[in-house]
Amino acid sequence: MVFDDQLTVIQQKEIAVGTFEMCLAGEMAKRPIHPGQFVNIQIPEASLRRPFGIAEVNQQAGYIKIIYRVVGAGTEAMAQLALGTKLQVLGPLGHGFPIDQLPKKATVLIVSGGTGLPPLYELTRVLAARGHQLDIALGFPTKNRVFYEENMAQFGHTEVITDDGTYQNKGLITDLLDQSFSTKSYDAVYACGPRPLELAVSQRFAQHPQAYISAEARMACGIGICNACVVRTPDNGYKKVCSDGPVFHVNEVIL
Amino acid sequence: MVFDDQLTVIQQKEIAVGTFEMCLAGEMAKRPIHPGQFVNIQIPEASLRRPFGIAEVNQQAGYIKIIYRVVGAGTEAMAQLALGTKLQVLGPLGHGFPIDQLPKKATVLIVSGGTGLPPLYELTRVLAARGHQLDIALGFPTKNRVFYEENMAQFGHTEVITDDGTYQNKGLITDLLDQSFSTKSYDAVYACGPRPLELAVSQRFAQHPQAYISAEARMACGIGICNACVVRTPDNGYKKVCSDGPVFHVNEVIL
Amino acid sequence: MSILATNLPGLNLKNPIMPASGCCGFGEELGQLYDLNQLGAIMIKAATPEPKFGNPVPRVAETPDGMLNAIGLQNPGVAQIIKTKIPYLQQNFPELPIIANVAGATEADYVAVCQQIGKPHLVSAIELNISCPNVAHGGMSFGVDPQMAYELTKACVAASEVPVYVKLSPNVTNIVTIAKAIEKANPAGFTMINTLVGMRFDLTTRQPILANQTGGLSGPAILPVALHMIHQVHLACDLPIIGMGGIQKPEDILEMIIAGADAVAVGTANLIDPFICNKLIQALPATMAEYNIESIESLIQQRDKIE
Amino acid sequence: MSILATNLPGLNLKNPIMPASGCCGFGEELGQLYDLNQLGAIMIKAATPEPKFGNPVPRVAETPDGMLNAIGLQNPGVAQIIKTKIPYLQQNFPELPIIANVAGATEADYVAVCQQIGKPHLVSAIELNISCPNVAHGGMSFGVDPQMAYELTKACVAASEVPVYVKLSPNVTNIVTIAKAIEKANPAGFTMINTLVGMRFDLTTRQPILANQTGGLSGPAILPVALHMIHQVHLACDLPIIGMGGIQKPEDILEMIIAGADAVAVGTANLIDPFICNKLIQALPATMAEYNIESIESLIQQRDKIE
Ligand SMILES: Cc1cc2nc3c(=O)[nH]c(=O)nc-3n(C[C@H](O)[C@H](O)[C@H](O)COP(=O)(O)OP(=O)(O)OC[C@H]3O[C@@H](n4cnc5c(N)ncnc54)[C@H](O)[C@@H]3O)c2cc1C
Ligand SMILES: Cc1cc2nc3c(=O)[nH]c(=O)nc-3n(C[C@H](O)[C@H](O)[C@H](O)COP(=O)(O)OP(=O)(O)OC[C@H]3O[C@@H](n4cnc5c(N)ncnc54)[C@H](O)[C@@H]3O)c2cc1C
Ligand SMILES: Cc1cc2nc3c(=O)[nH]c(=O)nc-3n(C[C@H](O)[C@H](O)[C@H](O)COP(=O)(O)O)c2cc1C
Ligand SMILES: Cc1cc2nc3c(=O)[nH]c(=O)nc-3n(C[C@H](O)[C@H](O)[C@H](O)COP(=O)(O)O)c2cc1C
Ligand code: FES
Ligand code: FES
Repeated sequence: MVFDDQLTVIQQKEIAVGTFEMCLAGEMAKRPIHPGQFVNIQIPEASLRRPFGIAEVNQQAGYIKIIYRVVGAGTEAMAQLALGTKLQVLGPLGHGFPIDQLPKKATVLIVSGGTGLPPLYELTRVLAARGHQLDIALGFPTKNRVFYEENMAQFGHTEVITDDGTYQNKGLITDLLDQSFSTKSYDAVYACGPRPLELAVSQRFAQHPQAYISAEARMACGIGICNACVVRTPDNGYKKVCSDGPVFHVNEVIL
Repeated sequence: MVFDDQLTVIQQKEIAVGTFEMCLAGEMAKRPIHPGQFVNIQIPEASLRRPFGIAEVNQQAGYIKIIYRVVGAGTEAMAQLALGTKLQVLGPLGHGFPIDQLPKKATVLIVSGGTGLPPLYELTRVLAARGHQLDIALGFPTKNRVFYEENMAQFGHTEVITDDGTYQNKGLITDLLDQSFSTKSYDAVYACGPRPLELAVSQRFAQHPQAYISAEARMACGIGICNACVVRTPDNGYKKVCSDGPVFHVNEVIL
Repeated sequence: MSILATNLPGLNLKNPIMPASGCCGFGEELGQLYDLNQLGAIMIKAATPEPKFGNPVPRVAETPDGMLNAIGLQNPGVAQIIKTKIPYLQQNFPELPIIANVAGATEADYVAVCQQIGKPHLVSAIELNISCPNVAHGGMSFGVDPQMAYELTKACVAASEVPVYVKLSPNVTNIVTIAKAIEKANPAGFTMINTLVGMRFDLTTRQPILANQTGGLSGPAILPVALHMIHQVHLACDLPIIGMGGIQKPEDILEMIIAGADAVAVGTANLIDPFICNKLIQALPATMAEYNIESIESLIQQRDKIE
Repeated sequence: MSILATNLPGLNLKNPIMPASGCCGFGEELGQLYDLNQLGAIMIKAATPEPKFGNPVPRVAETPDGMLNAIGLQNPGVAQIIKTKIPYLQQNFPELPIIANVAGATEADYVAVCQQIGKPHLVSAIELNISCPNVAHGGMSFGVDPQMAYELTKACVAASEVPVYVKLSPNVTNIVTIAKAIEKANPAGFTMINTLVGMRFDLTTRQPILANQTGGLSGPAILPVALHMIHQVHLACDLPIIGMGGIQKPEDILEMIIAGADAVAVGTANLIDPFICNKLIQALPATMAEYNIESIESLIQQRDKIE
C-alpha cells in the first residue's frame, strides 16, 4: 500500500559539504517499509515531487530519515526548510532489495557511491540485525563529501575510496573492489550509486545470481502511472524504475 | 522613494470574523510614510503582489500594521502565515490623503466602509495628533464584522452603522451621514470603502473643495509601470490609481 | 439525481471528474489506492495498433507550475489492452465508464484501433488523440490541419460503435477552425486541451533536458489557455466538451465548466497526488455550496442560457 | 570587453538584459529606483499614431505562476512619446539604448509611427508589435498570417531609419512559417515571444474576470513555450533573437540564450519586483561562473557551433 502522509521535519543536519540528513516524523515510520524502498516528497515551490531513498526507519521514535545532496532547485529549497515544516510524503514506493532469500549468516557485499548510500544504510542495518556478515565499499568524490563512514562501519568491514585520494584510498570504486573485496565470494551483492558505478558492478557481477543495483531515473508519479521512468530490459521489453524497481537484478535491465 | 523591504510578521490577530491585523517589522517602519499610502506585498504561492493600505506606522516599535479581510486565495494564504515569516513588501506607494493644507483645528469627517478603514485609521491618528477635530462614521455589513470602533473612538466622535442593524444603527453609511453628520460643515472629508460608498460620498460632497476618496483597483505593479489600474477622469483622460492615487479628490476621477 | 451528475453522449456520469489519458495508466495502480467506481469515468492511456515503447528517457522535465512530458504513447498495443487492461477495470470497477484514448501514425492505424476497441462491451466512448505532440508521425499533425482532422474523425466515427470524442490540440492559430471542421464529421464531442509544445535546457550540458528535445506542457501553468480555448469552442460549436488542462482544485473544475466544459479531466495533478481525483470528488460539493451552485447540471444550464 | 556584452544590429549592449515593452512604461518610474544606464536597453511601451486609452478595467488577472493582461496598448501617442518620453530617457540615461515598440490597427498606422519614431537620434531600434492579443484591430492579426506579416514588415523596414525587430506571436500553429516569411522582408531580428491568449472566470459572477474577456498570458508559466519557439526560429532563420517569456532568474537568461536568444527581455517579473533587471544584471556573472560560462558572447558562439 502507498500512503500520502503529512510528515514533520524534526531534524536537518549538514553531514558533509552539501549533503543533508533530514528526519521526518509521522505515520510513515509505522508503515511496513522494506530496505531499498523510497519516498516521493512534495517540496514547496516545486511542481513535481522529488524521490529519495529511505535511509533509516525508526519505528520507535516515529520518524524516517532521508539523506540528500543539494544538486538543484528542489534540494536547495529542502535545505532551507525550517524544523516543524510539514511535507506531503508519498510512500513507501517501489520494491526494495531482496533479502529474505539469503542463507543464514550470509556474506554480503555492499557497494555505495556518493548519495547512493542512503538506501544502503537502511539495508545494512537490517542485514546486520539479521546476523549477516557485511563487507562495505564506499566511494566518494573527495574528502569533504564523505559521510556515514562510521555509521556503516558499525555493521561490517568498511573501506572508503575517494576519486582524488584526499581521504583513504584513491581511485574509483572498482579499484577498491579489486584491492580489498575481490578475494571473498559473496552470497549477495547490493549496489547503489552513479551510473558508472552501477554499470561497473553490473559487469563485474553479471554472472552472480544475487547481485542487485538500485537504479535512478527522472520520475514524475513514482507509482507507475506515467511511464516517465522506464528502462529497457534485455528481451527488448521495459521496466518502470519506480514500480518495478528501483532495485533490479544486474541482468534484469539495461542501464 | 519606493523600497522593497523584507519585513517580518510579528503579529497576526483575527479582529473580526475573517478580518486580520498583521504587524510587519523592519525598515519600512522608518520610511517617511504619509497616511493613505499603501504597500504591495509578495505572498508565497501568489504570482502577483497584493496591495494593502498602511493602517498604522509605529516608528518607535519598528513595525507597520495592515488590516486585511480574507476574500480569496492570497489573503487566505496570508492568514496562514506563521509569526517570523519574512515577506517582501514594496512601499510606501502612491500619494496619501492631502492634510497639510488643513487650517488649524480643522473639523474633519472620516467615512469608512468595511476594510476601507485601515488607511483611515492611520489618517485619524495623525490628524488627531495634529489637533484636528474628528467626526467618524463607520459602516460594516454586520455585527461580527465590526472592528476598530474603539480605536477610532479615542480620536473623535464615532458612530457605527451595520447593513442589517445587528450593531448600533441599521442601514447604509449614507443613512448614518444623514442622521448624525449632516448638520456640521467640515473643513475636509476623507472616505474609503466599497465602490457604492465612495460613489455616495463623491455625490454628496461633489462641491466640497476638500473631499477625498481612496480608490481601489486591480493592480499588478503598484508603481505606475503597467497601466493595470487606470480610472477615467472627467476630461476624458485617465489616472493610475497606484501612482496618481490611490487618494483622489472626489471630482478628480470617474468612479 | 446527484448534484454532481452530468450527461454527455454515451457518458452518464455520476460526477464530472475523470483522470486524463496518460496520467492514470490503465487504472491498475490507482485502483490500489481508492475505489475507482467513485470516478465519473476513466480515460485510459493511448492505444496504438502495435505495442509501442515510446521515447528514450529522460521523458519528463519540470517547469514553473507545470511539467513537460515526452512519453511517446508507450502502450502494450490495442490487443493486449483489450485482453488484460479493460477486463481488469471491468471486473474490479464495474460502475466505471471507460474512455479509450486512440492514437496512431496513419489514418489506417486510428481506424484499426477504433474498430477493435470501439465496442460497447469494452468501452463507453473513444477519445481520438489527434493532438499528441510527442510522436514523429501522426499525433498532432492530424490535429492542426482542419481537413485531415475532419477526414480522420469521419473514418473513426464510422469505425466505432461507441461515441467518439476528439481531443483537440492547443498548438494552433485558430482552434475554432479545427473544431468546426471536425464537427462536420459528427463526433460526440470534444476533449480539450492536450499539451502545449515546450522545451527546457540543461545549463550544464547546454542540451535539451528531454531526450525527445521537445515535450508537452501540462499542469496549472496552462489553465488560462485551456479556459480560453474551451470557451471559444463552446461558443462556436454545439458539441459537449470534456475540459482539461491544469486542474488541481475544486474551484478549477467549476471555472472550467463556466468556461464551457460539461465534464472535466485531471491530468498532471494525479502525478503529484495520486489521490487527487478522489479528493476533488469529495471536496466539490462544499465548493459548489460556497458559490451557490446547486448542481453541475444547473451550472451548465445557466451558463448556456446566458449566451 | 565585458563578459556580459552582446551585439545585435543597432544594439551594442553592455549586457543582455532589458525590460520588455509594457512592463516598464517609459522608464520614468523605474528610473527613480535605479540607474537605467545599467540596463542593456529598454523596450518602451507601445506607440500608436494617436493617444490610446486602452481597454476597460479590470485589465489584469492572476494565473498559476503567471498573469493575464489586457491593457490594450494604452499610450499617449507617438507625438507625445517623441516630445516628452524619449527626451526624459535621453537626458537622464544617456547610455541607455531605447527600443521603440510600434503598434497600430492598420499597416498605415505602423508605417506612420515608424516614420516618426524610427530615427537614429530618437531610438536605437524598433520593435514591431504584430502580436498584441489585446486589441480588436491590428495587433495579433498581423502576426499570425505570413503574408500580412511579410508585407507589414517590409513597409516598416522601408519607413524606418533604424533596425527593425519583429515581435512574434506564440499563438500560431507554426511559428517557423511566420518567421521565415518575415525574414524575407529583411528585418534586423526577432523579438519573441509575446503573450499567449488566455482567460479566467470569476466563480461568483460566472463571468470573465477581465473586462476584455481574454488577455495575454505572461510570466514563468510560459517559459517552456518561449524556449521552444525561440529554439525553432533560431534553427530555421539566420536573424538574431531577443528572447522573452517568463524570465525571473539568472538561470532563465542563460537557458534562453542556449535555446537561441542573443539578448533577453524581462516582462512580468518587473511588475512583481521593480528592481529585478538590476538584480539580474548583478547576479548574472556568478551564475555564469557556476556553469563555466566565460562570457555571453562565448556562450552564443559555442551554441551556434554545435548546430
Ligand atoms: C528512486 C530514487 C531514489 C533517490 N534517492 C536519493 C537519495 O537518497 N539521496 C539523494 O541525494 N538523491 C536521491 N535521488 C536523486 C534525487 O531524486 C535528485 O537528486 C533530486 O530529485 C534532485 O532534485 P533538484 O530539484 O535538486 O534537482 P533539479 O535538477 O532542479 O530537478 C529537476 C527535475 O529533475 C529530477 N532529477 C534531477 N536529478 C535527478 C536524479 N539524479 N535522479 C532522478 N531525478 C532527478 C528532479 O526530480 C526534478 O524532477 C534518488 C532518485 C531516485 C529516482
Ligand atoms: C490601494 C489598495 C489598498 C487596499 N487596502 C486594503 C486593506 O487595507 N485591507 C484589505 O482587506 N484590502 C485592501 N485592498 C484590497 C485587497 O488588495 C484585496 O482584497 C486583495 O488583493 C485580495 O487578494 P486575494 O488573493 O485574497 O483575492 P483574489 O480574488 O484571489 O485575488 C486575485 C487578484 O485580484 C486582485 N483583487 C481581488 N480583490 C481585489 C480588490 N478588492 N482590490 C484590488 N485588487 C483585488 C488581487 O490583488 C489579485 O491580483 C486594497 C486594495 C488596493 C488597490
Ligand atoms: C505524462 C503524461 C502523459 C500523457 N499521455 C497522454 C496520452 O497518452 N494521450 C493523450 O491524449 N493525452 C496524454 N496526455 C495529456 C493529458 O491527457 C492532458 O490532456 C494534459 O496533460 C492537460 O491536462 P493537465 O494539465 O491536467 O495535465 C499526457 C499528459 C501527461 C502529463
Ligand atoms: C502588463 C503587460 C503589458 C504589455 N504590453 C506590451 C506592449 O505594449 N507591447 C508589446 O509588444 N508587448 C507587451 N507585453 C508583452 C511583454 O512585452 C512580453 O512579451 C511578455 O509579457 C512575455 O514576457 P514575460 O513573461 O517576461 O512577461 C506586455 C506584457 C504585460 C504583462
Ligand atoms: S515515475 Fe511515473 S511511472 Fe515511474
Ligand atoms: S498597478 Fe501597474 S500602473 Fe498601477
